Amino acid sequence: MIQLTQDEIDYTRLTESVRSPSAGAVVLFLGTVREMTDGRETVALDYDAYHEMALAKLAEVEADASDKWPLVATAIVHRLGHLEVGEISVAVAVSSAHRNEAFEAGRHMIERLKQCVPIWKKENWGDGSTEWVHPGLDGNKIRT
Amino acid sequence: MIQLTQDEIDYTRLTESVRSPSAGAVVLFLGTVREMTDGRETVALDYDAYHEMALAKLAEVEADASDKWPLVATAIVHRLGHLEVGEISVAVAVSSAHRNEAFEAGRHMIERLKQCVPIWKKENWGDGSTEWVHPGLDGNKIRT
Amino acid sequence: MKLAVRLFAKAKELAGTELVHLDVPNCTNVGELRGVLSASYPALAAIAPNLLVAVGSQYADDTMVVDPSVEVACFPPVSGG
Amino acid sequence: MKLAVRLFAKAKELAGTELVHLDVPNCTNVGELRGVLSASYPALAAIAPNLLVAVGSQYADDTMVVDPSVEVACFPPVSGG
Repeated sequence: MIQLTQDEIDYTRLTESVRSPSAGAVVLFLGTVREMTDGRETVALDYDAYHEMALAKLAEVEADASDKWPLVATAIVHRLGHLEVGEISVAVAVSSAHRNEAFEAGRHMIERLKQCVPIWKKENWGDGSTEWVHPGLDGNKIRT
Repeated sequence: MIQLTQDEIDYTRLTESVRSPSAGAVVLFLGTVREMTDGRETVALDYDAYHEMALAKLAEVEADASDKWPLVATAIVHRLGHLEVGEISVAVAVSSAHRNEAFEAGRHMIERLKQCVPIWKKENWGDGSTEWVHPGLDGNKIRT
Repeated sequence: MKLAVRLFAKAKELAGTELVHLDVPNCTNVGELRGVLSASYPALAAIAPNLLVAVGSQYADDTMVVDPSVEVACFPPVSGG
Repeated sequence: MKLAVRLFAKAKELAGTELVHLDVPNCTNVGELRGVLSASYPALAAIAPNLLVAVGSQYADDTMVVDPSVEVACFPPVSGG
Protein backbone atom coordinates (compact mmCIF):
# COMPACT_ATOMS: atom_id res chain seq x y z
CA MET A 1 0.00 0.00 0.00
CA ILE A 2 1.31 3.40 -1.05
CA GLN A 3 -0.28 6.73 -0.22
CA LEU A 4 0.37 10.46 -0.25
CA THR A 5 -2.09 12.37 1.87
CA GLN A 6 -2.90 15.83 3.13
CA ASP A 7 -4.71 14.33 6.11
CA GLU A 8 -3.40 13.07 9.43
CA ILE A 9 -1.76 9.68 9.02
CA ASP A 10 -3.83 6.84 10.48
CA TYR A 11 -0.93 4.56 11.40
CA THR A 12 -3.22 2.07 13.10
CA ARG A 13 -4.99 1.46 9.80
CA LEU A 14 -1.59 1.18 8.10
CA THR A 15 -0.37 -1.33 10.67
CA GLU A 16 -3.55 -3.39 10.42
CA SER A 17 -3.06 -3.54 6.64
CA VAL A 18 0.20 -5.50 7.03
CA ARG A 19 -0.87 -7.87 9.85
CA SER A 20 -1.36 -11.46 8.74
CA PRO A 21 -1.57 -14.99 10.16
CA SER A 22 1.61 -15.80 8.23
CA ALA A 23 3.53 -12.97 9.91
CA GLY A 24 5.07 -13.30 13.35
CA ALA A 25 6.52 -9.78 13.32
CA VAL A 26 5.35 -6.29 12.43
CA VAL A 27 7.58 -3.22 12.49
CA LEU A 28 6.14 0.27 12.21
CA PHE A 29 8.29 3.36 11.77
CA LEU A 30 6.89 6.86 12.32
CA GLY A 31 8.71 10.04 11.40
CA THR A 32 7.44 12.93 13.49
CA VAL A 33 8.13 16.67 13.39
CA ARG A 34 10.83 17.33 15.97
CA GLU A 35 10.93 20.61 17.81
CA MET A 36 14.69 21.20 18.04
CA THR A 37 17.36 20.76 15.34
CA ASP A 38 20.92 21.76 16.24
CA GLY A 39 19.58 24.15 18.85
CA ARG A 40 17.08 25.85 16.52
CA GLU A 41 13.36 25.66 17.13
CA THR A 42 11.07 24.29 14.43
CA VAL A 43 7.48 25.57 14.56
CA ALA A 44 6.19 23.62 11.57
CA LEU A 45 7.23 21.92 8.35
CA ASP A 46 5.64 22.22 4.93
CA TYR A 47 5.98 19.15 2.72
CA ASP A 48 5.64 19.20 -1.05
CA ALA A 49 6.00 16.37 -3.54
CA TYR A 50 6.25 15.59 -7.23
CA HIS A 51 3.21 13.36 -6.87
CA GLU A 52 3.38 11.07 -9.88
CA MET A 53 7.08 10.37 -9.46
CA ALA A 54 6.87 10.08 -5.68
CA LEU A 55 4.21 7.39 -5.99
CA ALA A 56 6.35 5.53 -8.53
CA LYS A 57 9.44 5.77 -6.33
CA LEU A 58 7.55 4.68 -3.21
CA ALA A 59 6.40 1.60 -5.13
CA GLU A 60 10.04 0.96 -6.03
CA VAL A 61 11.02 1.27 -2.37
CA GLU A 62 8.45 -1.39 -1.47
CA ALA A 63 9.44 -3.66 -4.36
CA ASP A 64 13.12 -3.33 -3.52
CA ALA A 65 12.53 -4.37 0.11
CA SER A 66 10.36 -7.31 -0.97
CA ASP A 67 13.16 -8.42 -3.30
CA LYS A 68 15.75 -8.30 -0.54
CA TRP A 69 13.79 -9.95 2.28
CA PRO A 70 10.98 -12.50 2.53
CA LEU A 71 8.24 -10.10 3.58
CA VAL A 72 4.54 -10.70 4.05
CA ALA A 73 3.34 -7.14 3.41
CA THR A 74 4.54 -3.54 3.25
CA ALA A 75 2.82 -0.16 3.44
CA ILE A 76 4.05 3.41 3.21
CA VAL A 77 2.18 6.67 3.64
CA HIS A 78 3.72 10.14 3.48
CA ARG A 79 1.90 13.26 4.53
CA LEU A 80 2.07 16.50 2.54
CA GLY A 81 1.16 20.07 3.42
CA HIS A 82 1.57 21.92 6.70
CA LEU A 83 2.62 19.89 9.76
CA GLU A 84 2.99 21.20 13.29
CA VAL A 85 5.58 19.97 15.77
CA GLY A 86 4.82 16.42 16.93
CA GLU A 87 2.72 15.46 13.89
CA ILE A 88 3.52 12.35 11.85
CA SER A 89 5.10 13.04 8.45
CA VAL A 90 5.71 9.48 7.32
CA ALA A 91 4.74 5.95 8.36
CA VAL A 92 6.33 2.74 7.11
CA ALA A 93 4.90 -0.65 8.11
CA VAL A 94 6.25 -4.09 7.27
CA SER A 95 5.42 -7.64 8.33
CA SER A 96 7.38 -10.86 7.98
CA ALA A 97 7.49 -14.35 9.44
CA HIS A 98 10.47 -13.48 11.67
CA ARG A 99 11.49 -10.25 13.34
CA ASN A 100 14.94 -9.70 11.83
CA GLU A 101 13.56 -9.23 8.34
CA ALA A 102 10.88 -6.83 9.54
CA PHE A 103 13.43 -4.63 11.33
CA GLU A 104 15.91 -4.68 8.45
CA ALA A 105 13.30 -4.05 5.77
CA GLY A 106 11.62 -1.28 7.76
CA ARG A 107 14.90 0.52 8.21
CA HIS A 108 15.87 0.02 4.59
CA MET A 109 12.56 1.41 3.36
CA ILE A 110 12.78 4.64 5.34
CA GLU A 111 16.43 5.10 4.29
CA ARG A 112 15.58 4.61 0.62
CA LEU A 113 12.56 6.86 0.90
CA LYS A 114 14.71 9.68 2.24
CA GLN A 115 17.28 9.18 -0.51
CA CYS A 116 15.20 8.89 -3.63
CA VAL A 117 11.55 9.88 -3.27
CA PRO A 118 10.87 13.42 -4.61
CA ILE A 119 9.39 14.99 -1.51
CA TRP A 120 10.73 18.17 0.11
CA LYS A 121 10.30 19.84 3.44
CA LYS A 122 10.41 23.53 4.20
CA GLU A 123 11.39 24.60 7.70
CA ASN A 124 9.28 27.15 9.54
CA TRP A 125 11.78 28.33 12.14
CA GLY A 126 10.91 29.82 15.50
CA ASP A 127 12.24 33.23 14.40
CA GLY A 128 9.62 33.42 11.62
CA SER A 129 11.96 32.60 8.73
CA THR A 130 11.40 29.71 6.34
CA GLU A 131 13.95 27.57 4.51
CA TRP A 132 13.72 24.70 2.07
CA VAL A 133 15.72 21.67 3.23
CA HIS A 134 17.88 20.45 0.34
CA PRO A 135 20.79 18.34 1.63
CA GLY A 136 24.02 19.20 -0.15
CA LEU A 137 22.72 22.36 -1.77
CA ASP A 138 24.68 25.58 -1.09
CA GLY A 139 23.74 27.07 2.23
CA ASN A 140 21.75 24.01 3.23
CA LYS A 141 22.98 21.76 5.94
CA ILE A 142 22.21 18.10 5.74
CA ARG A 143 19.30 17.32 8.03
CA THR A 144 18.77 13.74 9.10
CA MET B 1 5.68 2.06 30.60
CA ILE B 2 5.59 -1.63 31.44
CA GLN B 3 2.51 -3.83 31.42
CA LEU B 4 1.41 -7.46 31.51
CA THR B 5 -2.17 -7.91 30.42
CA GLN B 6 -4.80 -10.54 29.75
CA ASP B 7 -6.57 -8.16 27.36
CA GLU B 8 -5.94 -7.38 23.71
CA ILE B 9 -2.93 -5.12 23.33
CA ASP B 10 -3.84 -1.55 22.39
CA TYR B 11 -0.69 -0.74 20.44
CA THR B 12 -2.03 2.64 19.36
CA ARG B 13 -2.20 3.72 22.96
CA LEU B 14 1.29 2.32 23.52
CA THR B 15 2.64 4.21 20.51
CA GLU B 16 0.97 7.44 21.58
CA SER B 17 2.62 7.06 24.99
CA VAL B 18 6.11 7.39 23.47
CA ARG B 19 5.39 10.20 20.97
CA SER B 20 6.94 13.53 21.89
CA PRO B 21 7.90 16.89 20.32
CA SER B 22 11.52 16.03 21.10
CA ALA B 23 11.35 12.78 19.14
CA GLY B 24 11.71 12.64 15.37
CA ALA B 25 11.37 8.87 15.21
CA VAL B 26 9.12 6.21 16.68
CA VAL B 27 9.60 2.48 16.17
CA LEU B 28 6.91 -0.01 17.15
CA PHE B 29 7.46 -3.77 17.13
CA LEU B 30 4.55 -6.20 17.32
CA GLY B 31 4.96 -9.91 17.86
CA THR B 32 1.94 -11.78 16.49
CA VAL B 33 0.89 -15.42 16.66
CA ARG B 34 2.07 -17.01 13.42
CA GLU B 35 0.08 -19.85 11.89
CA MET B 36 2.90 -22.02 10.54
CA THR B 37 6.18 -23.02 12.23
CA ASP B 38 8.45 -25.43 10.36
CA GLY B 39 5.45 -26.77 8.46
CA ARG B 40 3.31 -27.34 11.58
CA GLU B 41 0.10 -25.46 12.16
CA THR B 42 -0.39 -23.44 15.30
CA VAL B 43 -4.00 -22.96 16.40
CA ALA B 44 -3.28 -20.89 19.49
CA LEU B 45 -0.65 -20.07 22.09
CA ASP B 46 -1.03 -19.89 25.85
CA TYR B 47 1.31 -17.47 27.61
CA ASP B 48 2.18 -17.66 31.27
CA ALA B 49 4.54 -15.49 33.31
CA TYR B 50 6.24 -15.18 36.66
CA HIS B 51 4.55 -11.82 37.11
CA GLU B 52 6.67 -10.08 39.74
CA MET B 53 9.96 -11.07 38.12
CA ALA B 54 8.72 -10.44 34.58
CA LEU B 55 7.79 -6.87 35.52
CA ALA B 56 11.21 -6.36 37.11
CA LYS B 57 13.00 -7.79 34.07
CA LEU B 58 10.93 -5.73 31.63
CA ALA B 59 11.93 -2.63 33.58
CA GLU B 60 15.56 -3.75 33.24
CA VAL B 61 15.10 -4.19 29.49
CA GLU B 62 13.86 -0.60 29.26
CA ALA B 63 16.60 0.75 31.50
CA ASP B 64 19.28 -1.12 29.58
CA ALA B 65 18.11 0.35 26.26
CA SER B 66 17.93 3.85 27.74
CA ASP B 67 21.51 3.42 28.99
CA LYS B 68 22.77 2.37 25.57
CA TRP B 69 20.98 4.93 23.38
CA PRO B 70 19.68 8.48 23.85
CA LEU B 71 15.97 7.65 23.88
CA VAL B 72 13.01 9.87 24.54
CA ALA B 73 10.61 7.18 25.79
CA THR B 74 10.06 3.42 25.84
CA ALA B 75 7.05 1.19 26.46
CA ILE B 76 6.56 -2.57 26.55
CA VAL B 77 3.39 -4.60 26.99
CA HIS B 78 3.19 -8.39 26.91
CA ARG B 79 -0.06 -10.27 26.72
CA LEU B 80 -0.74 -13.39 28.79
CA GLY B 81 -3.38 -16.10 28.52
CA HIS B 82 -4.89 -17.69 25.42
CA LEU B 83 -4.05 -16.10 22.04
CA GLU B 84 -5.44 -17.16 18.69
CA VAL B 85 -3.48 -17.04 15.44
CA GLY B 86 -2.88 -13.44 14.31
CA GLU B 87 -3.27 -11.89 17.76
CA ILE B 88 -0.59 -9.63 19.22
CA SER B 89 1.50 -11.23 21.98
CA VAL B 90 3.96 -8.40 22.59
CA ALA B 91 4.39 -4.74 21.65
CA VAL B 92 7.55 -2.68 22.10
CA ALA B 93 7.56 1.05 21.34
CA VAL B 94 10.48 3.45 21.45
CA SER B 95 11.05 7.06 20.45
CA SER B 96 14.24 9.03 19.91
CA ALA B 97 15.44 12.20 18.24
CA HIS B 98 16.84 10.27 15.26
CA ARG B 99 15.72 7.06 13.61
CA ASN B 100 18.85 4.91 14.02
CA GLU B 101 18.59 4.84 17.78
CA ALA B 102 14.89 3.99 17.66
CA PHE B 103 15.48 1.03 15.34
CA GLU B 104 18.47 -0.24 17.28
CA ALA B 105 16.85 0.14 20.68
CA GLY B 106 13.59 -1.43 19.52
CA ARG B 107 15.39 -4.46 18.21
CA HIS B 108 17.55 -4.71 21.31
CA MET B 109 14.54 -4.56 23.61
CA ILE B 110 12.67 -7.40 21.92
CA GLU B 111 15.85 -9.51 21.81
CA ARG B 112 16.50 -8.97 25.51
CA LEU B 113 12.86 -9.61 26.36
CA LYS B 114 12.99 -12.98 24.62
CA GLN B 115 16.24 -13.88 26.38
CA CYS B 116 15.61 -12.92 29.96
CA VAL B 117 11.99 -12.16 30.84
CA PRO B 118 10.28 -15.10 32.59
CA ILE B 119 7.36 -15.62 30.22
CA TRP B 120 6.55 -18.91 28.50
CA LYS B 121 4.40 -19.96 25.62
CA LYS B 122 2.60 -23.25 25.16
CA GLU B 123 1.85 -24.36 21.60
CA ASN B 124 -1.63 -25.57 20.72
CA TRP B 125 -0.87 -27.53 17.56
CA GLY B 126 -3.32 -28.21 14.77
CA ASP B 127 -3.38 -31.93 15.66
CA GLY B 128 -4.80 -31.13 19.11
CA SER B 129 -1.57 -31.67 21.06
CA THR B 130 0.00 -29.03 23.29
CA GLU B 131 3.67 -28.40 24.07
CA TRP B 132 5.53 -25.91 26.23
CA VAL B 133 8.19 -24.03 24.28
CA HIS B 134 11.45 -24.13 26.24
CA PRO B 135 14.42 -23.46 23.96
CA GLY B 136 17.32 -25.77 24.69
CA LEU B 137 15.33 -28.13 26.87
CA ASP B 138 15.32 -31.81 25.86
CA GLY B 139 12.81 -32.46 23.13
CA ASN B 140 12.20 -28.77 22.56
CA LYS B 141 13.41 -27.10 19.43
CA ILE B 142 14.44 -23.50 19.59
CA ARG B 143 11.64 -21.36 18.26
CA THR B 144 12.47 -17.84 17.16
CA MET C 1 14.92 -25.31 57.05
CA LYS C 2 11.62 -25.20 55.12
CA LEU C 3 11.84 -23.64 51.69
CA ALA C 4 8.92 -22.87 49.35
CA VAL C 5 9.82 -22.92 45.65
CA ARG C 6 7.54 -21.58 42.90
CA LEU C 7 7.39 -23.52 39.65
CA PHE C 8 6.31 -22.34 36.20
CA ALA C 9 5.44 -23.65 32.75
CA LYS C 10 6.62 -27.23 32.09
CA ALA C 11 8.17 -27.49 35.55
CA LYS C 12 4.81 -26.73 37.13
CA GLU C 13 3.11 -29.15 34.75
CA LEU C 14 5.53 -32.00 35.49
CA ALA C 15 5.43 -31.46 39.26
CA GLY C 16 1.66 -31.10 39.22
CA THR C 17 1.83 -28.04 41.45
CA GLU C 18 2.91 -24.41 41.30
CA LEU C 19 4.46 -24.35 44.76
CA VAL C 20 6.60 -27.04 46.35
CA HIS C 21 7.75 -27.13 49.97
CA LEU C 22 11.18 -28.62 50.49
CA ASP C 23 13.24 -29.50 53.54
CA VAL C 24 16.79 -28.31 52.96
CA PRO C 25 19.83 -27.88 55.22
CA ASN C 26 20.79 -24.35 56.29
CA CYS C 27 23.12 -22.64 53.80
CA THR C 28 21.85 -24.74 50.88
CA ASN C 29 22.94 -23.29 47.58
CA VAL C 30 21.09 -23.31 44.26
CA GLY C 31 23.04 -26.31 42.92
CA GLU C 32 22.13 -28.37 45.98
CA LEU C 33 18.55 -27.20 45.68
CA ARG C 34 18.35 -28.80 42.23
CA GLY C 35 19.29 -32.14 43.81
CA VAL C 36 16.68 -31.86 46.55
CA LEU C 37 14.06 -30.85 43.99
CA SER C 38 14.88 -33.85 41.76
CA ALA C 39 14.81 -36.26 44.71
CA SER C 40 11.50 -34.90 46.00
CA TYR C 41 9.88 -34.61 42.57
CA PRO C 42 11.29 -37.33 40.30
CA ALA C 43 9.22 -35.97 37.41
CA LEU C 44 11.51 -32.93 37.47
CA ALA C 45 14.76 -34.91 37.53
CA ALA C 46 15.20 -34.94 33.76
CA ILE C 47 14.92 -31.18 33.40
CA ALA C 48 16.43 -30.14 36.74
CA PRO C 49 19.91 -29.43 35.29
CA ASN C 50 18.33 -27.03 32.78
CA LEU C 51 16.00 -25.22 35.13
CA LEU C 52 16.66 -21.56 35.70
CA VAL C 53 16.53 -20.48 39.31
CA ALA C 54 15.53 -17.04 40.46
CA VAL C 55 16.15 -15.74 43.96
CA GLY C 56 14.34 -12.54 44.77
CA SER C 57 13.39 -12.09 41.10
CA GLN C 58 17.03 -12.21 39.98
CA TYR C 59 18.67 -15.09 38.15
CA ALA C 60 20.90 -17.04 40.52
CA ASP C 61 23.86 -19.29 39.70
CA ASP C 62 24.45 -22.62 41.43
CA THR C 63 26.68 -21.08 44.10
CA MET C 64 24.06 -18.70 45.46
CA VAL C 65 22.78 -19.61 48.91
CA VAL C 66 19.01 -19.66 49.32
CA ASP C 67 17.08 -18.28 52.24
CA PRO C 68 13.38 -18.76 53.10
CA SER C 69 12.96 -14.99 53.48
CA VAL C 70 13.67 -14.41 49.77
CA GLU C 71 11.38 -15.92 47.16
CA VAL C 72 12.82 -18.79 45.13
CA ALA C 73 11.44 -19.88 41.74
CA CYS C 74 12.47 -22.60 39.29
CA PHE C 75 11.48 -22.66 35.62
CA PRO C 76 12.62 -23.90 32.21
CA PRO C 77 14.14 -21.60 29.58
CA VAL C 78 11.91 -18.65 28.73
CA SER C 79 9.96 -18.26 25.47
CA GLY C 80 8.11 -14.95 25.65
CA GLY C 81 7.77 -12.54 22.78
CA MET D 1 11.65 22.43 -30.01
CA LYS D 2 9.49 23.63 -27.14
CA LEU D 3 10.03 21.87 -23.84
CA ALA D 4 7.98 22.28 -20.67
CA VAL D 5 9.89 21.64 -17.44
CA ARG D 6 8.25 21.23 -14.06
CA LEU D 7 9.99 22.76 -11.04
CA PHE D 8 9.66 21.92 -7.38
CA ALA D 9 10.59 23.22 -3.93
CA LYS D 10 13.39 25.82 -3.93
CA ALA D 11 13.71 25.65 -7.73
CA LYS D 12 10.07 26.58 -8.09
CA GLU D 13 10.45 29.33 -5.49
CA LEU D 14 13.53 30.84 -7.16
CA ALA D 15 12.02 30.71 -10.66
CA GLY D 16 8.71 32.06 -9.41
CA THR D 17 6.78 29.44 -11.36
CA GLU D 18 6.13 25.70 -11.27
CA LEU D 19 6.30 25.23 -15.04
CA VAL D 20 8.81 26.80 -17.41
CA HIS D 21 8.67 26.67 -21.21
CA LEU D 22 12.06 26.50 -22.87
CA ASP D 23 13.23 26.63 -26.48
CA VAL D 24 15.87 23.94 -26.92
CA PRO D 25 17.53 22.37 -30.00
CA ASN D 26 16.41 18.88 -31.05
CA CYS D 27 18.37 16.14 -29.30
CA THR D 28 19.15 18.32 -26.30
CA ASN D 29 20.45 16.28 -23.40
CA VAL D 30 19.96 16.87 -19.69
CA GLY D 31 23.34 18.57 -19.27
CA GLU D 32 22.55 21.05 -22.00
CA LEU D 33 19.11 21.58 -20.52
CA ARG D 34 20.72 22.82 -17.30
CA GLY D 35 22.51 25.50 -19.36
CA VAL D 36 19.35 26.63 -21.09
CA LEU D 37 17.50 26.70 -17.78
CA SER D 38 20.22 28.83 -16.16
CA ALA D 39 20.31 31.25 -19.10
CA SER D 40 16.53 31.63 -19.18
CA TYR D 41 16.11 31.80 -15.40
CA PRO D 42 19.23 33.42 -13.91
CA ALA D 43 17.80 32.91 -10.42
CA LEU D 44 18.33 29.16 -10.96
CA ALA D 45 21.94 29.48 -12.20
CA ALA D 46 23.51 29.03 -8.77
CA ILE D 47 21.70 25.76 -8.05
CA ALA D 48 21.43 24.44 -11.63
CA PRO D 49 24.49 22.13 -11.28
CA ASN D 50 22.88 20.49 -8.23
CA LEU D 51 19.39 20.11 -9.58
CA LEU D 52 18.14 16.58 -10.07
CA VAL D 53 16.42 15.97 -13.37
CA ALA D 54 13.68 13.42 -13.87
CA VAL D 55 12.53 12.27 -17.29
CA GLY D 56 9.34 10.28 -17.27
CA SER D 57 9.48 10.00 -13.46
CA GLN D 58 12.95 8.40 -13.54
CA TYR D 59 16.18 10.08 -12.53
CA ALA D 60 18.18 11.05 -15.61
CA ASP D 61 21.90 11.69 -15.94
CA ASP D 62 23.34 14.51 -18.02
CA THR D 63 23.70 12.37 -21.15
CA MET D 64 20.02 11.53 -21.44
CA VAL D 65 18.27 13.20 -24.37
CA VAL D 66 15.01 14.96 -23.54
CA ASP D 67 11.87 14.82 -25.64
CA PRO D 68 8.69 16.94 -25.32
CA SER D 69 6.55 13.79 -25.28
CA VAL D 70 8.04 12.65 -21.94
CA GLU D 71 7.60 14.81 -18.84
CA VAL D 72 10.72 16.57 -17.58
CA ALA D 73 11.11 17.87 -14.03
CA CYS D 74 13.94 19.66 -12.21
CA PHE D 75 14.29 19.86 -8.45
CA PRO D 76 16.88 20.20 -5.67
CA PRO D 77 17.95 17.26 -3.48
CA VAL D 78 15.03 15.57 -1.75
CA SER D 79 14.25 15.83 1.95
CA GLY D 80 11.17 13.73 2.60
CA GLY D 81 10.68 11.48 5.60
